[in-house]
Amino acid sequence: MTDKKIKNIFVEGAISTSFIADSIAKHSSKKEIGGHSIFLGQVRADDIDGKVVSAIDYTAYQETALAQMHEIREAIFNKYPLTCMHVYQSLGTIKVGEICLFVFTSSAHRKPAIAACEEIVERLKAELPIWGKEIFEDGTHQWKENK
Amino acid sequence: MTDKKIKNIFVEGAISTSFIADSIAKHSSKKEIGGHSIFLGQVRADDIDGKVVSAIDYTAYQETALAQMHEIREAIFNKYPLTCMHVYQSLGTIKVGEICLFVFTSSAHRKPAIAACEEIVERLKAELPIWGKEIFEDGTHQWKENK
Amino acid sequence: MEINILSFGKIAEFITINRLDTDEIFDTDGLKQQLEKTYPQLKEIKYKLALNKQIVQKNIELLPGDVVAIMPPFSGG
Amino acid sequence: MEINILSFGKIAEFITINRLDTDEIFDTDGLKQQLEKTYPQLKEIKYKLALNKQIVQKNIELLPGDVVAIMPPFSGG
Repeated sequence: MTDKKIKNIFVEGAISTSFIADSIAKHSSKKEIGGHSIFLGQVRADDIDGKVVSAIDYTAYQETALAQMHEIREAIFNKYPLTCMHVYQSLGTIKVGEICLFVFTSSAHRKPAIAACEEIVERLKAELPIWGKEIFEDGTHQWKENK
Repeated sequence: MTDKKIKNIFVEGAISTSFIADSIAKHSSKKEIGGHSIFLGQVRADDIDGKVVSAIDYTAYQETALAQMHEIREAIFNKYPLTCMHVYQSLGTIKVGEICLFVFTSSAHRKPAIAACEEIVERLKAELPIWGKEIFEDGTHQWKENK
Repeated sequence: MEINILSFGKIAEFITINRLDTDEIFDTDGLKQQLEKTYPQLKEIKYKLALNKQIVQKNIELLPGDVVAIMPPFSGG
Repeated sequence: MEINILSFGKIAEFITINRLDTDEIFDTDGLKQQLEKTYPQLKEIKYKLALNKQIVQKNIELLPGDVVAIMPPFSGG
């Protein structure tokens, strides 16, 4: 594992729909692709004991998260015949309704793309040192925990 | 089942990435959504005995396909706690690299959105009377069959 | 009895009639036999019928003016 | 021995030190005991350590200058 192979997944702020559209469009030249699978995480206005979430503030232990993501990437490429795999996680304050996670896999056939995308989402949530602080409308907060 | 409930899924020509971006953006006001799952079918330059596919020409028995899709939609909404479900299938000639299918599900949590999206893709391919004619670069063709 | 015929996909390349006028066919099974006699290529294809837009699951009686679609394996998506 | 400390998430709200200078800690298990004594709230959290950016799976010896991260349950995505 060399450092130069490690790809960054972190973006400051919300992920825009135009960024997602551009990412998809870039794959039109890859003629061997037959299917794309995409997962998007969106910040939800959770109601917790009468307090409503208005935003999530994301922080990460970035270098460790990127090394961990690198391992996941290698495992996924070994397991599934993917053409492409892209992962973007927001950092900073993401408001309700905005996109904070974008996982994108492509393959010649649908099944590997779909299975890989789901596995990346599950592993990312379980294994990457990233934390979401749920900010309530009244300014108080609580720390999110992934199920 | 009344006719007015039946939604159209067919679009003439390829599905543009800006259309996909707009569809995603429309969901930012739905504050109860936590995850979106998207599947995109892209026309692949399959090499069949030395002949390369350059486009797929899609036709459908539209009314029957829409009635069948309506049944699938109802079954999926009964099975999964979805917020939204959108399906678009191209008709006409779609060139290699272009998007011909767009399935989009949203839910409060990731698992229903992901499972529903995959099930819709599988059922659509198996149950909807739609046909893809693979046009080779030399102008000949063959009829696609879903596996 | 006159039946309206719709053909799709590769089947539309050899079944090009729009109407079938016959006194020998009473149900979808009979129609299939008749079609396979006239168009032997049909026997090689796992086709399905739709009767008045509903996909046929088992043999059904035909009535004058019915619309029968002859559909090769699906390949949408 | 001087160890560098990084705290994240809700743990950063009560462990605010950047460095720990002690002659009584030799490994990560010892460090955990020490931290839980000083910060009893830590016992309520399923935290993990990372040593020099690698997530700690089992007890590891500490060396002067090591960087130890104290990480509450992850909630990315």
